[in-house]
Amino acid sequence: MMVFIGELAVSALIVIGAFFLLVGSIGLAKLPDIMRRLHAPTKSTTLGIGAILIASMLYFALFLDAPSLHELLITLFLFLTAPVTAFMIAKAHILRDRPTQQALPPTLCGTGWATLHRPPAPGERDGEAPGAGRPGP
Amino acid sequence: MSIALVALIPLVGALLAPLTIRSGRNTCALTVGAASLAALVLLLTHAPAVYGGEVVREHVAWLPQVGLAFSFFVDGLGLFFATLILGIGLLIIVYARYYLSKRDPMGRFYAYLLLFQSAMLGVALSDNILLLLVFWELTSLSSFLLIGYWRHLPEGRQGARMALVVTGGGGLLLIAGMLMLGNIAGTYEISEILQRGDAIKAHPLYVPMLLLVLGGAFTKSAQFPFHFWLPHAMAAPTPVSAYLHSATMVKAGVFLLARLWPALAGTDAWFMIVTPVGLVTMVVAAWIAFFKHDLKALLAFSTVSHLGMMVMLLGIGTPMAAVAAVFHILNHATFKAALFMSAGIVDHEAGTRDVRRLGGLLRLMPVSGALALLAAASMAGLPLLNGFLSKEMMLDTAAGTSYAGLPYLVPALATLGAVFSVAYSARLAFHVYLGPARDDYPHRPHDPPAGMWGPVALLVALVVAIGIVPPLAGPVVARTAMAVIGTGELPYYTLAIWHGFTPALFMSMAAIVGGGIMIAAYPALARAHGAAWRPEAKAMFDAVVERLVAAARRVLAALHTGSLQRYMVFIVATIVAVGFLAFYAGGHGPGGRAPLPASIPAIVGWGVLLVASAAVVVFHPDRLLTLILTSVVGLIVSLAFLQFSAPDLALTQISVEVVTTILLLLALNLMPRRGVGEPSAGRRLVSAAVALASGVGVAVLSFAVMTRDIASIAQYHLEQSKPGGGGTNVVNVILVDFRGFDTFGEIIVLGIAALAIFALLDTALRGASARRLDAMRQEVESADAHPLLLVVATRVILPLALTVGVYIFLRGHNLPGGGFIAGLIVAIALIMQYLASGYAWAAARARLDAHTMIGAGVLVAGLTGAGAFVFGAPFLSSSYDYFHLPLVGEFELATAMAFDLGVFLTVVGTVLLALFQISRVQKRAEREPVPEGPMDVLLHSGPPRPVARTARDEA
Amino acid sequence: MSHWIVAPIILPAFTAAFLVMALRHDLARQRIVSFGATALLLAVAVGLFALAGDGAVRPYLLGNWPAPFGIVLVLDRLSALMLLLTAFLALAVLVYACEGWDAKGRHFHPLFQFQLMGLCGAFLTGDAFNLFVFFEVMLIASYGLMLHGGGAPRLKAGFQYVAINLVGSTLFLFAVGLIYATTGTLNMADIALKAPQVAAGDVALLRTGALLLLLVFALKAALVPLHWWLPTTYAAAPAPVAALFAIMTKVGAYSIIRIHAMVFGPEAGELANAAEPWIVPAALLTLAVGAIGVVATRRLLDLVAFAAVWSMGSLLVAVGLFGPRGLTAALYYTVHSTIATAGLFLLADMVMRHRGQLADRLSSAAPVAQAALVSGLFFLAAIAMAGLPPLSGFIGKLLILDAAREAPSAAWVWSLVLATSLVVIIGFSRAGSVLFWKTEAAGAGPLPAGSAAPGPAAAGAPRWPASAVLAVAVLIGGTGALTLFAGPATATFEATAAQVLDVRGYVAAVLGPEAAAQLGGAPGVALGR
Amino acid sequence: MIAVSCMVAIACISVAAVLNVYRLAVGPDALDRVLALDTLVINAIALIVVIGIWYATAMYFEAALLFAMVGFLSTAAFCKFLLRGNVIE
Amino acid sequence: MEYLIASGIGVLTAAGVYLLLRGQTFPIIIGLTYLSYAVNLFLFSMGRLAIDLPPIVDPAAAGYTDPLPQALVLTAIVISFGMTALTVVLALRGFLESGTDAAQAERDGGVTGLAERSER
Amino acid sequence: MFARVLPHPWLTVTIAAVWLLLVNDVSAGHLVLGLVIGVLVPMFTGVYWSDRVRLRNPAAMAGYVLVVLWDICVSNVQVAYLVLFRRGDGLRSRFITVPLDLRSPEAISVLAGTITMTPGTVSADTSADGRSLLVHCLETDDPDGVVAQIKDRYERRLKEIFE
Ligand code: NA
Ligand code: NA
Repeated sequence: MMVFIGELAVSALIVIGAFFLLVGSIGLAKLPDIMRRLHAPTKSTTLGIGAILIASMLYFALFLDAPSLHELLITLFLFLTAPVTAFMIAKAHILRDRPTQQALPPTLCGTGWATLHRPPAPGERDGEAPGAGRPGP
Repeated sequence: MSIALVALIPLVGALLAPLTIRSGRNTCALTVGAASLAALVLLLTHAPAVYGGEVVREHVAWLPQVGLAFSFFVDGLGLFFATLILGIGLLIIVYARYYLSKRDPMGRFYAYLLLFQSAMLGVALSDNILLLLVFWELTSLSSFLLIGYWRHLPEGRQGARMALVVTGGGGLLLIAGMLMLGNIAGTYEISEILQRGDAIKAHPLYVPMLLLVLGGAFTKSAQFPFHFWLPHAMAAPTPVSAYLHSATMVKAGVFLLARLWPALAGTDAWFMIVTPVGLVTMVVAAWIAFFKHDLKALLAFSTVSHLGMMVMLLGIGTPMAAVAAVFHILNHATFKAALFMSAGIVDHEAGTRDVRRLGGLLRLMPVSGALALLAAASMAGLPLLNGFLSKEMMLDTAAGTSYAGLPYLVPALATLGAVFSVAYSARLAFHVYLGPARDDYPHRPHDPPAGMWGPVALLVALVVAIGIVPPLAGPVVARTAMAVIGTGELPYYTLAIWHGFTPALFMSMAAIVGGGIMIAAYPALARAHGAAWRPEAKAMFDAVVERLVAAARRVLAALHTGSLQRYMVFIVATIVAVGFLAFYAGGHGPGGRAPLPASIPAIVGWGVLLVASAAVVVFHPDRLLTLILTSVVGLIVSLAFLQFSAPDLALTQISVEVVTTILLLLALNLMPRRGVGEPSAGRRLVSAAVALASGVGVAVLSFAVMTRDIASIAQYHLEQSKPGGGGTNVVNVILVDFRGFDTFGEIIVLGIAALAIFALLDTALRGASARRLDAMRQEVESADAHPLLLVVATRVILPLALTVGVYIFLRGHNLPGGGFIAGLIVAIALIMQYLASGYAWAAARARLDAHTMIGAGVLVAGLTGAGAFVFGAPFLSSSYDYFHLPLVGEFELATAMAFDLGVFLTVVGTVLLALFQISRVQKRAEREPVPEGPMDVLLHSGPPRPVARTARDEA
Repeated sequence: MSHWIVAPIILPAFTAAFLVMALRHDLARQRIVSFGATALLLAVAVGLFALAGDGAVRPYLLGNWPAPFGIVLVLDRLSALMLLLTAFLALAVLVYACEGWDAKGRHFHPLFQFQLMGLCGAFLTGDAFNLFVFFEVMLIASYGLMLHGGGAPRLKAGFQYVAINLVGSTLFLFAVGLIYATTGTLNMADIALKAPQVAAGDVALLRTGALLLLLVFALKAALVPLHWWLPTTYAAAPAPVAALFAIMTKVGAYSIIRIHAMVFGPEAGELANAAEPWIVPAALLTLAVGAIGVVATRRLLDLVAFAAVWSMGSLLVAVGLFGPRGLTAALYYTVHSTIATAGLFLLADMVMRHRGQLADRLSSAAPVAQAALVSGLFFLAAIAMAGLPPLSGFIGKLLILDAAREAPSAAWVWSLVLATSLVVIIGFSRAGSVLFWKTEAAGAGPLPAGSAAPGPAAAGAPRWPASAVLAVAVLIGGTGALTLFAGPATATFEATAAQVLDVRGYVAAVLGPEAAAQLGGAPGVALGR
Repeated sequence: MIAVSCMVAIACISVAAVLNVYRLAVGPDALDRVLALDTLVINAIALIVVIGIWYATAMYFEAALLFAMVGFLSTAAFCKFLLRGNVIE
Repeated sequence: MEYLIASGIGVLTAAGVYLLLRGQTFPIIIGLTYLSYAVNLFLFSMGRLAIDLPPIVDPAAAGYTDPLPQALVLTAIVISFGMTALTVVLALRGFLESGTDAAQAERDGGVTGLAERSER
Repeated sequence: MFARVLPHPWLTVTIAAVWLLLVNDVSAGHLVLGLVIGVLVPMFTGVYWSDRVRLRNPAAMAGYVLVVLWDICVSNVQVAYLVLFRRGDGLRSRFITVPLDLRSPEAISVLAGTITMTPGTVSADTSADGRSLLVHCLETDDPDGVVAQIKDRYERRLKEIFE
């Protein structure tokens, strides 16, 4: 019985993980613009992998008598890196896409968004480079 | 050794000449004269033996594998020639001392001249046909130097080159001929070859061999149709012309025919080839000589004509003809050398050698003039002079010779040659020396110092002496002719002025009459000759060479276009072709190994690979896209390694992929981001065909291999990995132990790559490269060079990644990992830091001396390997043991780990050095100041503040 | 097992690492250390040459693993000869380079030492994959050296050199892969042992591997149609590097001898002499292309480079004859061609150094500095290269022609060798007469369009340091010595060729007499260990 | 059951990979492709883990770990390239 | 599986060769990278394919794949990395020096020189 | 002194833990080794992480982690729904600006990371002065609500932990 529950849990986690991975990739393929596409893989894949990693830990602990937690490390690294990836892609997109720049909300302080902001330099240009983000009120 | 010394002494003289010239021209001339004299004396010590019927031989091994030896011998022929060379050489040395002006570098002249003399003596005295060949080519080389002695004259340079090409080329034929001859005869020693004439003549390769040997001889002796080079060699100083181009070198071809006469002559082939060549040369050259205006050219063509006569005589192949040839060689040497020197005197005194501007010199320089007239008369074959005697013998022989069933052909042509000979001699006499004295000379000629006419006088004395008392030459001619003919007895002949009313006498008289008519009719003949078309040999030769060069240039321009694209097509197509041919040469069968079933992910991965590869081919001008696609392929390759039980490879591929991508991105930033596609459909097609063929070939090969089994040496590695190498990861044990030497080489490759990259980029901030960097226009850039999230994530990931690196390093011996992968991980972690915070900021915080890392890595690995020497074991012998520490427990230490540490250090050093160097260069291209790290978002300050600008450059 | 066998590899490696670590900012000391190490290398090479002179094949088991499981180095006459040649050349070239070339960029000396390491490794190794590794060491060091000093033409030529050689390296791996796949081993002796035993159905694979490997070596040896890289590279390389590269092409020739005359030589069963039909025709083409290049070029460096191609053609003709006499001739020619080519490149540098903008263009200019000396040396080197007596090229030519006598291709070999010799003579005589004879008053020479200033007058040009002249003189003296002692030298090469062809002896020494017995026939007379 | 779920997972991941390749091929922007590559790497990590379960071996774990740890750096570098041109400045 | 690997190697080779035959340095470098993928897989496949038989000595292992080609491939990967790095830098340096990334070698009057008067 | 040897004590602990996870073996030997590495590695990397991170309230971290994990699960389901059952161009996506009270870069990064991993939001940029965070919402009509939720659910907790 225990074995069955274990198998069930492992199997379920594997399938769930795989499902979210698939969803992430579907989102990547389906969503119409890059900012929206960014949502799907960065989230779904993390949970997808997370579930599969838990399944792996369970499986090794329950069935192979080789308890291991090192799968946590993969999760750790993915959690550390996925936001960075998304952040970088978003920044690059903002820089490269004029309509997106226009759609940006203002910041709530004196400077623009970091990607676009050109700090004024004494003796050089007064103001900002073309396409710089607008400072808020 | 004394025979060899005869040839060597002048060589020593040649070396001394440039040294002694510093002590003055007389010292120099005396030195070289003494050398020649010494050689002559030494040579003549052999004369008694030779005239006693002996053949003196010497033999020192040189290259027995081919038959080349320092073999020398003196027989009648050799003695005769060597004496001629040295005797006339001495006269030339004296003559040249006065002939050369103060501006001419005399040391060099004598050096070349004695070099030539040495080579020529070698030709005369060699008892080995290959050794003879060596000296033969040396005469060509030294004559090249002598003809080009006056380097400021274009005629000199061109004449020298032409002579070298013709005679050197003939020498190449002779190489082939001599090798064949030696092989046919079974020996390369001349004295033995001469014994085997019958066997040689019966050999099936006799005719081709003969043709090659004759090719060598005819070019050297300027025989028709190779006669054209000799007149152009007259650009040389007159002593050179007198020596090389009348007395000695040009006679080398004749000498060769005489030397090999017993072995080669007497066959139909010999007669059918040699006789007509000589005959035609004799007639044609004499005809040309008659019309030449340059005194030396006239003499040169007359020389060619006389050489033709000698060749013809030797070609006839009868002993009598050979005697005539020998006698004429002697006579010709005397009168022709005298004439050349006289021409030099004329040139020297009158300031011109143009026959049309000369005349009546006998009155102005009576001594020289008289001597020259005597020599010219001998050349014409007038009685009481030695030229008459040998010409009579020639005509006599010719009269008895029937060629191809035509009994009158040879005599008629011989007579014609004699007519022309009289004619040009008469022209020389009448148009230069006789007649009224002219007063339009550049400066008034008079007799030169005795040093110049003395040698001429000596020669003319011989001319007259032999002419009046022919038996004086008797022993010489007899001994020499005996040597030419070989073992046989000499034919009956007498050296006498009067032989009765022989056909030769009538032919001779006809010649004198005919010559007289010709000189009388000279103006008319010259007009006719001037009007007629005649082949200009030099122009033709030049045209041939120029065409050769032009054709070569066309071929070269068509082949070596400098286009790597074309080179690659040739290379890859060759590889493919050879590969296919090799495979289809047979020996293939179906494999017996059962294939593995394909899995879904494998098929998907395969599909991804296909799509990415196809896309990269189509979209390669978009270089960023290319890199992304390449990363995809790298990912698939890593997965393939993993799928097929190669975790180490997968780990390596994953890490290498990242580093490579960053490296390419770094480079791409400074290079055009878009390439141009291939505009030519033809080239696309060719590329595609070659690519497809390579792909198919490689696929077939790998499939064939994978479907068959073998036993490999790896079984040993699997068995010995743990007990012998102390590790369970067999791949790692192979890398650091079984085949640690490969790895040692491999890290050195990395280290060298780093050094080379450093050296390459070290200069990138100077010159054209720096200007280009300065002029680079950046695209719109983000203001945020060091994004916050990246920086903070790196703060955590860096230590963790280093930890993983340590882990991968330590486990490598037993589980997938090892120094290389660990090194890459650590390098990647550091790159991440630099990428996040910027180079300047990060470098300012921790100095990573990549050079030292690389050097240390190689040294650590190498010293670990060399440590085995201490135990008397070979390089890289490893050792391991298990240790126990409280708390930590049992652990293993292996020397292989120290080796792996070297690997690790080198990898880290290399990656860092490469990337940082590029980054350093990039800095020059920055238009805007790069914000200082670690991050650009300003958090701690209240109001916004501008980024620091001043500190950006120096860090 | 003499540990000295590994010394030619690790000595330069340690030297280079030390130079990088400790002396990278001190050129003067780098020179001293580099020279000392190279001189030591020469001493070691002489010692090893003497050692190998007893005719024994000496394996050196790296890591003390038995062959064929570990990597072995093998010292035999052939490897010892190549080591000696390398060290001799290296020392002369290094002396010349220290005259100033080494200061024109970074890391000359470490790269030079690494290059030596790669060369020595390639000559010593008895393992097919290890040969690949040393090829790579040698090549990548050569890339670094070739690019030493920079400049756009050199960089462009360098890219071609690198790209083409990378194709070669890739091909090497394909070939070694196939050989491993069919024989299951990498050790050369073991491959020789297994090659005749390969299953009938696998022969095609092994043959493909062997012939692809031949192409790799042919690429290194600049055999037409794989020669494209050589003229561009050699002409663009710094002079001492081009001189050192004279040995690089010989590595290709050496490898063909080692692998295709020995391992896949007469005893290789189905594969016996598989390379034989390919080499001679290609070598004859090489002769033709080289000669065409010599007569066609307008620049001295190109001329010398094509002469190098031509001389590789001659050498490979001899290699392609395969028999003992062919190999003997090939070995003689290898030594000759290496020294003569190197000497010519150094001389070309001496000639062009003081010609200003004209550089090595074959057009008249002011006389070069120390014209008598330089032109005299050039004349000798050209004689040696063109194969005229009395220098070694002539002896080499005799040996080759003699060896080719019985070959089916004899007529072709003879005619092409001799005909192209004539063309080369024409090329050299034209070049020499323009460079040294057709000189003009200082500074008055016609200049190519676009050049700004005339070359410096020879009178004002500095004299060549004795060391540089000595380096060149030693090389040319080497060809002289090779001529004078042609008999003993050839006897040595004969013994070497015989040893190469005695694959049983090699196998017996490396793998033991029992293994050699598997090859059938009587085991060789190798004395081993 | 576990085996079946592994097969399902492998199938899902394979389909996911195909979708990634679709995005990779279609783009339209370089960033889309970078994102697709990043997602492909994550799917690869999952595939490795699932196959580890399937074969009941921990041998492939480090490969997954390495992908997770360094794979993102390629993505970051591509973005940095698009943001600043110079990747390491 | 063998079909997939063999054809995959073939495709990589073909793509690599095609790029190698372009006239600019960058595609050539990419082509060489593809060729090195291909040859690494090829060399790897010389040990034949095996699934889940990593060459890590383990008493429980069902068998091992051939470790030797793996070691060779590893060496080859490392070397090709070094080569790639150098080639990239060389291409970059050549571009900076000459302003073009054409893989054309030129040397006026040299092997590829066209217009210079003939000397006699 | 302490700060030089142990610039980031929590990092040392993390590294030791990571080491144990890596070797997959909790033995005394590995604990010691892990700690040694945990001390040595930050000594080297410390130069790149000059500001010291103070965890004011480590205990609160556990709560935060649980909240975030839960939100991740929820967000995944939400996003899955949106991806699978909504037309992509029908999604009401927009950027919003989240004003930041957090000042430490680590804290801001954790917040930004959290936002990316949780319901329908991705952190896209910061303002140049670090006082605002640009967030992209996949589907929302109520930007202010999202901002409020972020500030309340995450930023408040992070402020407790870090500042
Ligand atoms: Na890549
Ligand atoms: Na690669």
